[in-house]
Amino acid sequence: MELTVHLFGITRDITRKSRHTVVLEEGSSVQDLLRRFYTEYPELEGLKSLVVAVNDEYAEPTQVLNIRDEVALIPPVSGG
Amino acid sequence: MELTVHLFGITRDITRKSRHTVVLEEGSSVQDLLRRFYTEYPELEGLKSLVVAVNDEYAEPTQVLNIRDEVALIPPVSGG
Amino acid sequence: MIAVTDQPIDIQACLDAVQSERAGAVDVFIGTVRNHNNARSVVRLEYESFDSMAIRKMTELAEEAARRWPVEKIAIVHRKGVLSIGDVAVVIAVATPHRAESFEACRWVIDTLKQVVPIWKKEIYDDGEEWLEAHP
Amino acid sequence: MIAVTDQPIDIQACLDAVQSERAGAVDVFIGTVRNHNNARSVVRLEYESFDSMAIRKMTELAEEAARRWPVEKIAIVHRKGVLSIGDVAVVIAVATPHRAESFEACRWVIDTLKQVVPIWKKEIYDDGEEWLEAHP
Repeated sequence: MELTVHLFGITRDITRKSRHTVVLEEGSSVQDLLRRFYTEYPELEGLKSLVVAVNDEYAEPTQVLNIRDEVALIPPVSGG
Repeated sequence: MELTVHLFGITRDITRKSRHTVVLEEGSSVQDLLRRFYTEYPELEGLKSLVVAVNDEYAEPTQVLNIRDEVALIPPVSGG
Repeated sequence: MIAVTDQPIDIQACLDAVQSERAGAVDVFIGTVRNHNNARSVVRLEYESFDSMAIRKMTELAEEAARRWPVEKIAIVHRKGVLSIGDVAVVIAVATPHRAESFEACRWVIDTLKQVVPIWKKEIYDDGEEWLEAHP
Repeated sequence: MIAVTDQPIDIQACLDAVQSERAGAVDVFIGTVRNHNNARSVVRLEYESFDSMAIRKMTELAEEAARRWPVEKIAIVHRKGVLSIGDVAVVIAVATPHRAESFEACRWVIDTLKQVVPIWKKEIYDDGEEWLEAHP
Protein backbone atom coordinates (compact mmCIF):
# COMPACT_ATOMS: atom_id res chain seq x y z
CA MET A 1 0.00 0.00 0.00
CA GLU A 2 1.08 3.56 -0.68
CA LEU A 3 0.97 6.07 2.16
CA THR A 4 1.65 9.80 2.00
CA VAL A 5 3.30 10.97 5.19
CA HIS A 6 3.15 14.63 6.29
CA LEU A 7 6.40 16.12 7.50
CA PHE A 8 6.90 19.12 9.80
CA GLY A 9 9.65 21.13 11.42
CA ILE A 10 13.02 19.49 11.49
CA THR A 11 11.80 16.34 9.69
CA ARG A 12 10.80 18.58 6.78
CA ASP A 13 14.26 20.16 6.85
CA ILE A 14 16.03 16.77 6.96
CA THR A 15 13.96 15.19 4.19
CA ARG A 16 13.58 18.47 2.26
CA LYS A 17 9.94 17.50 1.70
CA SER A 18 6.63 18.37 3.32
CA ARG A 19 5.12 15.08 2.12
CA HIS A 20 6.84 11.80 1.48
CA THR A 21 5.24 8.80 -0.19
CA VAL A 22 6.14 5.37 1.17
CA VAL A 23 5.16 1.98 -0.22
CA LEU A 24 4.60 -0.60 2.54
CA GLU A 25 3.31 -4.15 2.67
CA GLU A 26 -0.28 -4.63 3.80
CA GLY A 27 -0.41 -5.04 7.60
CA SER A 28 2.63 -2.87 8.21
CA SER A 29 2.81 -1.12 11.57
CA VAL A 30 3.83 2.35 12.73
CA GLN A 31 7.18 0.82 13.70
CA ASP A 32 7.68 -0.50 10.16
CA LEU A 33 7.01 2.97 8.78
CA LEU A 34 9.51 4.55 11.16
CA ARG A 35 12.15 1.93 10.26
CA ARG A 36 11.70 2.84 6.60
CA PHE A 37 12.27 6.54 7.40
CA TYR A 38 15.36 5.81 9.50
CA THR A 39 16.83 3.75 6.64
CA GLU A 40 16.14 6.42 4.07
CA TYR A 41 17.10 9.40 6.28
CA PRO A 42 19.64 8.27 8.93
CA GLU A 43 19.84 11.86 10.22
CA LEU A 44 16.41 11.30 11.84
CA GLU A 45 18.19 9.02 14.38
CA GLY A 46 19.72 12.16 15.91
CA LEU A 47 16.36 13.55 17.07
CA LYS A 48 15.36 13.56 20.73
CA SER A 49 12.20 11.67 19.77
CA LEU A 50 10.17 10.81 16.68
CA VAL A 51 6.63 9.53 16.83
CA VAL A 52 3.87 8.95 14.34
CA ALA A 53 0.41 10.47 14.32
CA VAL A 54 -2.41 8.58 12.63
CA ASN A 55 -5.63 10.48 11.92
CA ASP A 56 -4.61 13.36 14.23
CA GLU A 57 -3.84 11.08 17.17
CA TYR A 58 -0.52 9.83 18.57
CA ALA A 59 -0.11 6.19 17.57
CA GLU A 60 1.55 3.27 19.37
CA PRO A 61 4.47 1.58 17.53
CA THR A 62 2.43 -1.62 17.09
CA GLN A 63 -0.58 0.08 15.50
CA VAL A 64 -1.31 -1.38 12.05
CA LEU A 65 -1.58 1.14 9.23
CA ASN A 66 -4.42 1.34 6.78
CA ILE A 67 -4.40 2.80 3.28
CA ARG A 68 -6.95 5.44 4.26
CA ASP A 69 -5.00 6.64 7.34
CA GLU A 70 -3.69 10.19 7.41
CA VAL A 71 -0.16 9.79 8.68
CA ALA A 72 2.36 12.34 9.98
CA LEU A 73 5.82 12.25 11.53
CA ILE A 74 5.95 14.20 14.79
CA PRO A 75 9.42 15.36 15.88
CA PRO A 76 9.76 16.88 19.40
CA VAL A 77 7.11 19.61 19.71
CA SER A 78 8.10 23.09 20.87
CA GLY A 79 5.00 25.26 20.82
CA GLY A 80 4.06 27.81 23.45
CA MET B 1 -3.87 67.26 70.88
CA GLU B 2 -6.62 67.08 68.28
CA LEU B 3 -6.44 64.36 65.60
CA THR B 4 -8.72 63.90 62.62
CA VAL B 5 -9.13 60.19 61.86
CA HIS B 6 -10.17 58.99 58.38
CA LEU B 7 -12.86 56.32 58.31
CA PHE B 8 -13.58 53.80 55.56
CA GLY B 9 -15.92 50.94 54.75
CA ILE B 10 -17.80 49.51 57.69
CA THR B 11 -16.21 51.94 60.17
CA ARG B 12 -17.70 54.78 58.14
CA ASP B 13 -21.08 53.04 58.24
CA ILE B 14 -20.90 52.43 62.01
CA THR B 15 -19.78 55.95 62.89
CA ARG B 16 -21.79 57.57 60.07
CA LYS B 17 -18.76 59.77 59.42
CA SER B 18 -15.87 59.73 56.97
CA ARG B 19 -13.74 61.76 59.40
CA HIS B 20 -13.89 61.85 63.17
CA THR B 21 -12.02 64.31 65.36
CA VAL B 22 -10.59 62.98 68.62
CA VAL B 23 -8.92 64.94 71.39
CA LEU B 24 -6.11 62.95 73.06
CA GLU B 25 -3.46 63.74 75.66
CA GLU B 26 0.06 64.36 74.36
CA GLY B 27 1.98 61.09 74.17
CA SER B 28 -1.10 58.98 73.48
CA SER B 29 -0.56 55.76 71.55
CA VAL B 30 -2.41 53.99 68.76
CA GLN B 31 -3.92 51.76 71.45
CA ASP B 32 -5.26 54.80 73.32
CA LEU B 33 -6.88 56.02 70.12
CA LEU B 34 -8.50 52.64 69.47
CA ARG B 35 -9.78 52.51 73.06
CA ARG B 36 -11.44 55.89 72.54
CA PHE B 37 -13.20 54.61 69.41
CA TYR B 38 -14.35 51.41 71.11
CA THR B 39 -15.83 53.48 74.00
CA GLU B 40 -17.62 55.85 71.66
CA TYR B 41 -18.75 53.19 69.14
CA PRO B 42 -19.07 49.80 70.89
CA GLU B 43 -20.28 48.26 67.63
CA LEU B 44 -16.65 48.39 66.41
CA GLU B 45 -15.90 45.53 68.86
CA GLY B 46 -17.84 43.21 66.54
CA LEU B 47 -15.33 43.57 63.69
CA LYS B 48 -12.97 40.76 62.77
CA SER B 49 -10.05 43.19 63.19
CA LEU B 50 -9.43 46.92 63.48
CA VAL B 51 -6.03 48.47 63.04
CA VAL B 52 -4.69 51.98 62.69
CA ALA B 53 -2.67 53.41 59.82
CA VAL B 54 -0.37 56.33 60.51
CA ASN B 55 0.99 58.24 57.48
CA ASP B 56 -0.10 55.48 55.07
CA GLU B 57 1.61 52.71 57.04
CA TYR B 58 0.20 50.10 59.42
CA ALA B 59 1.06 51.12 63.01
CA GLU B 60 1.86 49.02 66.07
CA PRO B 61 -0.48 49.48 69.08
CA THR B 62 2.37 51.04 71.09
CA GLN B 63 3.27 53.67 68.49
CA VAL B 64 2.98 57.19 69.93
CA LEU B 65 0.84 59.62 67.94
CA ASN B 66 1.92 63.06 66.83
CA ILE B 67 -0.29 66.05 66.02
CA ARG B 68 0.96 66.07 62.41
CA ASP B 69 0.24 62.37 61.81
CA GLU B 70 -2.34 61.41 59.21
CA VAL B 71 -4.37 58.73 60.94
CA ALA B 72 -6.93 56.24 59.58
CA LEU B 73 -8.93 53.32 60.97
CA ILE B 74 -8.48 50.19 58.85
CA PRO B 75 -11.23 47.58 59.20
CA PRO B 76 -10.65 44.16 57.54
CA VAL B 77 -9.66 44.82 53.91
CA SER B 78 -11.50 43.04 51.09
CA GLY B 79 -10.06 44.27 47.80
CA GLY B 80 -9.35 42.14 44.78
CA MET C 1 1.86 50.91 36.30
CA ILE C 2 0.23 51.16 39.73
CA ALA C 3 -3.20 52.76 39.96
CA VAL C 4 -6.56 52.99 41.71
CA THR C 5 -9.20 54.30 39.34
CA ASP C 6 -12.92 55.06 39.32
CA GLN C 7 -12.99 54.45 35.55
CA PRO C 8 -13.26 51.05 33.79
CA ILE C 9 -9.83 49.36 33.77
CA ASP C 10 -8.19 49.38 30.34
CA ILE C 11 -6.69 45.87 30.15
CA GLN C 12 -4.82 46.58 26.92
CA ALA C 13 -3.12 49.54 28.63
CA CYS C 14 -2.00 47.15 31.42
CA LEU C 15 -0.57 44.76 28.81
CA ASP C 16 1.18 47.61 26.98
CA ALA C 17 2.67 48.72 30.30
CA VAL C 18 4.37 45.35 30.84
CA GLN C 19 5.64 44.91 27.26
CA SER C 20 9.33 43.98 27.37
CA GLU C 21 11.70 42.48 24.82
CA ARG C 22 13.38 40.50 27.59
CA ALA C 23 10.12 38.87 28.74
CA GLY C 24 8.87 35.62 27.23
CA ALA C 25 5.91 35.29 29.57
CA VAL C 26 3.15 37.52 30.89
CA ASP C 27 0.66 36.22 33.41
CA VAL C 28 -2.42 38.38 33.85
CA PHE C 29 -4.95 38.00 36.63
CA ILE C 30 -8.32 39.64 36.09
CA GLY C 31 -10.76 39.78 39.00
CA THR C 32 -14.35 40.30 37.90
CA VAL C 33 -17.71 40.79 39.62
CA ARG C 34 -19.54 37.48 39.95
CA ASN C 35 -23.33 37.25 39.96
CA HIS C 36 -23.36 35.36 43.27
CA ASN C 37 -21.34 34.86 46.43
CA ASN C 38 -21.96 32.35 49.21
CA ALA C 39 -25.22 31.38 47.47
CA ARG C 40 -26.53 34.98 47.60
CA SER C 41 -27.44 36.78 44.39
CA VAL C 42 -25.26 39.86 43.90
CA VAL C 43 -26.82 42.94 42.27
CA ARG C 44 -23.72 45.17 42.26
CA LEU C 45 -20.53 45.91 44.19
CA GLU C 46 -19.10 49.03 45.72
CA TYR C 47 -15.36 49.33 46.26
CA GLU C 48 -13.96 51.98 48.55
CA SER C 49 -10.25 52.78 48.66
CA PHE C 50 -7.91 54.67 50.98
CA ASP C 51 -6.11 55.86 47.86
CA SER C 52 -2.80 57.20 49.15
CA MET C 53 -2.12 54.16 51.32
CA ALA C 54 -3.47 51.73 48.70
CA ILE C 55 -1.03 53.11 46.11
CA ARG C 56 1.78 52.89 48.64
CA LYS C 57 0.97 49.27 49.50
CA MET C 58 0.55 48.27 45.84
CA THR C 59 3.93 49.85 45.07
CA GLU C 60 5.48 47.85 47.92
CA LEU C 61 3.92 44.66 46.49
CA ALA C 62 5.47 45.42 43.08
CA GLU C 63 8.86 46.02 44.68
CA GLU C 64 8.70 42.88 46.81
CA ALA C 65 7.62 40.76 43.80
CA ALA C 66 10.64 42.09 41.89
CA ARG C 67 12.89 41.04 44.78
CA ARG C 68 11.45 37.52 44.90
CA TRP C 69 11.17 36.82 41.16
CA PRO C 70 12.96 38.09 38.02
CA VAL C 71 10.15 40.51 37.15
CA GLU C 72 10.76 42.63 34.05
CA LYS C 73 7.59 44.74 34.34
CA ILE C 74 4.47 44.71 36.49
CA ALA C 75 1.08 46.43 36.45
CA ILE C 76 -1.36 46.51 39.36
CA VAL C 77 -4.62 48.41 38.80
CA HIS C 78 -7.66 48.34 41.10
CA ARG C 79 -11.07 49.80 40.33
CA LYS C 80 -13.15 51.69 42.91
CA GLY C 81 -16.74 52.95 43.01
CA VAL C 82 -19.86 51.13 41.85
CA LEU C 83 -19.35 47.99 39.72
CA SER C 84 -21.88 45.80 37.92
CA ILE C 85 -21.82 42.06 37.25
CA GLY C 86 -19.01 41.23 34.83
CA ASP C 87 -17.07 44.44 35.48
CA VAL C 88 -13.32 44.17 36.04
CA ALA C 89 -12.33 44.98 39.64
CA VAL C 90 -8.59 44.33 39.50
CA VAL C 91 -5.91 43.56 36.94
CA ILE C 92 -2.42 42.29 37.75
CA ALA C 93 0.02 41.71 34.89
CA VAL C 94 3.52 40.35 35.47
CA ALA C 95 6.14 39.99 32.72
CA THR C 96 9.10 37.67 33.37
CA PRO C 97 11.65 35.84 31.20
CA HIS C 98 10.02 32.41 31.73
CA ARG C 99 6.53 31.25 32.50
CA ALA C 100 6.83 29.59 35.91
CA GLU C 101 7.87 32.80 37.62
CA SER C 102 5.13 34.86 35.93
CA PHE C 103 2.48 32.57 37.42
CA GLU C 104 4.11 32.51 40.86
CA ALA C 105 4.67 36.26 41.08
CA CYS C 106 1.19 37.13 39.80
CA ARG C 107 -0.50 34.79 42.24
CA TRP C 108 1.57 36.10 45.14
CA VAL C 109 0.63 39.68 44.27
CA ILE C 110 -3.14 39.05 44.16
CA ASP C 111 -3.05 36.88 47.31
CA THR C 112 -1.07 39.53 49.22
CA LEU C 113 -3.05 42.45 47.81
CA LYS C 114 -6.19 40.92 49.30
CA GLN C 115 -4.52 40.85 52.72
CA VAL C 116 -2.79 44.23 52.95
CA VAL C 117 -4.11 46.82 50.50
CA PRO C 118 -6.70 49.14 52.13
CA ILE C 119 -9.59 48.62 49.74
CA TRP C 120 -13.04 47.50 50.87
CA LYS C 121 -15.77 45.69 49.00
CA LYS C 122 -19.47 45.99 49.76
CA GLU C 123 -21.79 43.50 48.09
CA ILE C 124 -25.33 44.64 47.39
CA TYR C 125 -27.92 41.85 47.22
CA ASP C 126 -31.64 41.75 46.37
CA ASP C 127 -32.35 41.86 50.07
CA GLY C 128 -29.52 43.76 51.76
CA GLU C 129 -25.83 44.57 51.65
CA GLU C 130 -22.61 43.58 53.40
CA TRP C 131 -19.01 44.76 53.75
CA LEU C 132 -17.01 41.61 52.96
CA GLU C 133 -14.71 40.12 55.62
CA ALA C 134 -15.80 42.71 58.20
CA HIS C 135 -17.25 40.33 60.78
CA PRO C 136 -15.87 37.06 62.20
CA MET D 1 -12.29 29.57 21.60
CA ILE D 2 -9.63 27.23 20.21
CA ALA D 3 -7.56 28.42 17.27
CA VAL D 4 -4.27 28.34 15.38
CA THR D 5 -3.83 31.51 13.36
CA ASP D 6 -1.28 33.13 11.07
CA GLN D 7 -2.61 36.57 12.07
CA PRO D 8 -1.65 38.56 15.21
CA ILE D 9 -3.58 37.19 18.20
CA ASP D 10 -6.38 39.50 19.35
CA ILE D 11 -6.06 39.32 23.13
CA GLN D 12 -9.25 41.30 23.75
CA ALA D 13 -11.16 38.75 21.63
CA CYS D 14 -9.75 35.98 23.89
CA LEU D 15 -10.93 37.88 26.97
CA ASP D 16 -14.37 38.47 25.43
CA ALA D 17 -14.59 34.74 24.67
CA VAL D 18 -14.17 33.80 28.35
CA GLN D 19 -16.51 36.47 29.76
CA SER D 20 -18.95 34.82 32.19
CA GLU D 21 -21.26 36.17 34.88
CA ARG D 22 -20.46 33.15 37.02
CA ALA D 23 -16.70 33.71 36.90
CA GLY D 24 -14.91 35.89 39.44
CA ALA D 25 -11.43 35.16 38.14
CA VAL D 26 -9.70 35.02 34.78
CA ASP D 27 -6.07 34.00 34.51
CA VAL D 28 -4.45 34.79 31.20
CA PHE D 29 -1.08 33.48 30.06
CA ILE D 30 0.60 35.32 27.20
CA GLY D 31 3.71 33.81 25.65
CA THR D 32 5.79 36.37 23.75
CA VAL D 33 8.94 36.28 21.64
CA ARG D 34 12.00 37.10 23.74
CA ASN D 35 15.06 38.79 22.30
CA HIS D 36 17.37 36.04 23.55
CA ASN D 37 17.38 32.35 24.46
CA ASN D 38 20.21 30.38 26.07
CA ALA D 39 22.42 33.45 25.73
CA ARG D 40 21.91 33.62 21.95
CA SER D 41 20.42 36.73 20.38
CA VAL D 42 17.11 35.93 18.66
CA VAL D 43 16.26 37.80 15.43
CA ARG D 44 12.85 36.23 14.79
CA LEU D 45 10.88 33.01 15.25
CA GLU D 46 9.03 30.75 12.91
CA TYR D 47 6.21 28.56 14.20
CA GLU D 48 4.94 25.66 12.16
CA SER D 49 1.73 23.84 13.04
CA PHE D 50 0.08 20.57 12.09
CA ASP D 51 -3.21 22.43 12.20
CA SER D 52 -5.85 19.69 12.29
CA MET D 53 -4.05 17.71 15.01
CA ALA D 54 -3.08 20.87 16.93
CA ILE D 55 -6.72 21.96 17.11
CA ARG D 56 -7.72 18.46 18.19
CA LYS D 57 -5.10 18.37 20.95
CA MET D 58 -5.94 21.91 22.14
CA THR D 59 -9.61 20.94 22.30
CA GLU D 60 -8.68 17.88 24.38
CA LEU D 61 -6.67 20.15 26.74
CA ALA D 62 -9.69 22.42 27.18
CA GLU D 63 -11.92 19.43 27.92
CA GLU D 64 -9.46 17.88 30.36
CA ALA D 65 -8.99 21.23 32.16
CA ALA D 66 -12.77 21.47 32.55
CA ARG D 67 -12.82 17.98 34.09
CA ARG D 68 -10.07 18.83 36.59
CA TRP D 69 -11.17 22.35 37.57
CA PRO D 70 -14.51 24.24 37.62
CA VAL D 71 -13.75 26.04 34.35
CA GLU D 72 -16.55 28.34 33.13
CA LYS D 73 -14.88 29.31 29.84
CA ILE D 74 -11.48 28.80 28.23
CA ALA D 75 -9.63 30.19 25.23
CA ILE D 76 -6.47 28.69 23.69
CA VAL D 77 -5.01 30.47 20.67
CA HIS D 78 -1.62 29.80 19.10
CA ARG D 79 0.08 31.86 16.41
CA LYS D 80 1.98 30.34 13.48
CA GLY D 81 4.25 31.75 10.80
CA VAL D 82 7.00 34.35 11.21
CA LEU D 83 7.07 36.28 14.50
CA SER D 84 9.23 39.21 15.57
CA ILE D 85 10.57 40.10 19.03
CA GLY D 86 7.67 41.08 21.30
CA ASP D 87 5.02 39.34 19.21
CA VAL D 88 2.46 37.19 21.01
CA ALA D 89 2.90 33.48 20.25
CA VAL D 90 0.20 31.98 22.48
CA VAL D 91 -2.68 33.14 24.68
CA ILE D 92 -4.49 30.97 27.21
CA ALA D 93 -7.38 32.48 29.16
CA VAL D 94 -9.26 30.53 31.82
CA ALA D 95 -12.34 31.83 33.64
CA THR D 96 -13.33 30.14 36.91
CA PRO D 97 -15.46 31.09 39.92
CA HIS D 98 -12.42 31.65 42.22
CA ARG D 99 -8.84 32.64 41.60
CA ALA D 100 -6.84 29.62 42.79
CA GLU D 101 -8.35 27.34 40.16
CA SER D 102 -7.86 29.88 37.35
CA PHE D 103 -4.11 29.94 38.04
CA GLU D 104 -3.86 26.16 38.36
CA ALA D 105 -5.87 25.37 35.23
CA CYS D 106 -4.10 28.00 33.11
CA ARG D 107 -0.67 26.78 34.15
CA TRP D 108 -1.60 23.16 33.52
CA VAL D 109 -2.84 24.03 30.02
CA ILE D 110 0.33 25.87 28.94
CA ASP D 111 2.60 23.22 30.51
CA THR D 112 0.71 20.40 28.77
CA LEU D 113 0.34 22.29 25.48
CA LYS D 114 4.12 22.50 25.28
CA GLN D 115 4.35 18.71 25.63
CA VAL D 116 1.59 17.44 23.35
CA VAL D 117 0.40 19.99 20.77
CA PRO D 118 2.11 19.48 17.37
CA ILE D 119 3.55 22.96 16.90
CA TRP D 120 7.24 23.58 16.24
CA LYS D 121 9.35 26.62 16.90
CA LYS D 122 12.44 27.58 14.94
CA GLU D 123 14.63 30.33 16.37
CA ILE D 124 16.57 32.43 13.88
CA TYR D 125 19.77 33.98 15.27
CA ASP D 126 22.33 36.40 13.84
CA ASP D 127 24.46 33.41 12.94
CA GLY D 128 22.16 30.48 12.29
CA GLU D 129 18.86 28.88 13.19
CA GLU D 130 17.56 25.97 15.24
CA TRP D 131 14.38 23.93 15.73
CA LEU D 132 13.87 24.02 19.48
CA GLU D 133 13.91 20.76 21.47
CA ALA D 134 14.72 18.74 18.36
CA HIS D 135 18.03 17.28 19.50
CA PRO D 136 19.04 15.68 22.82
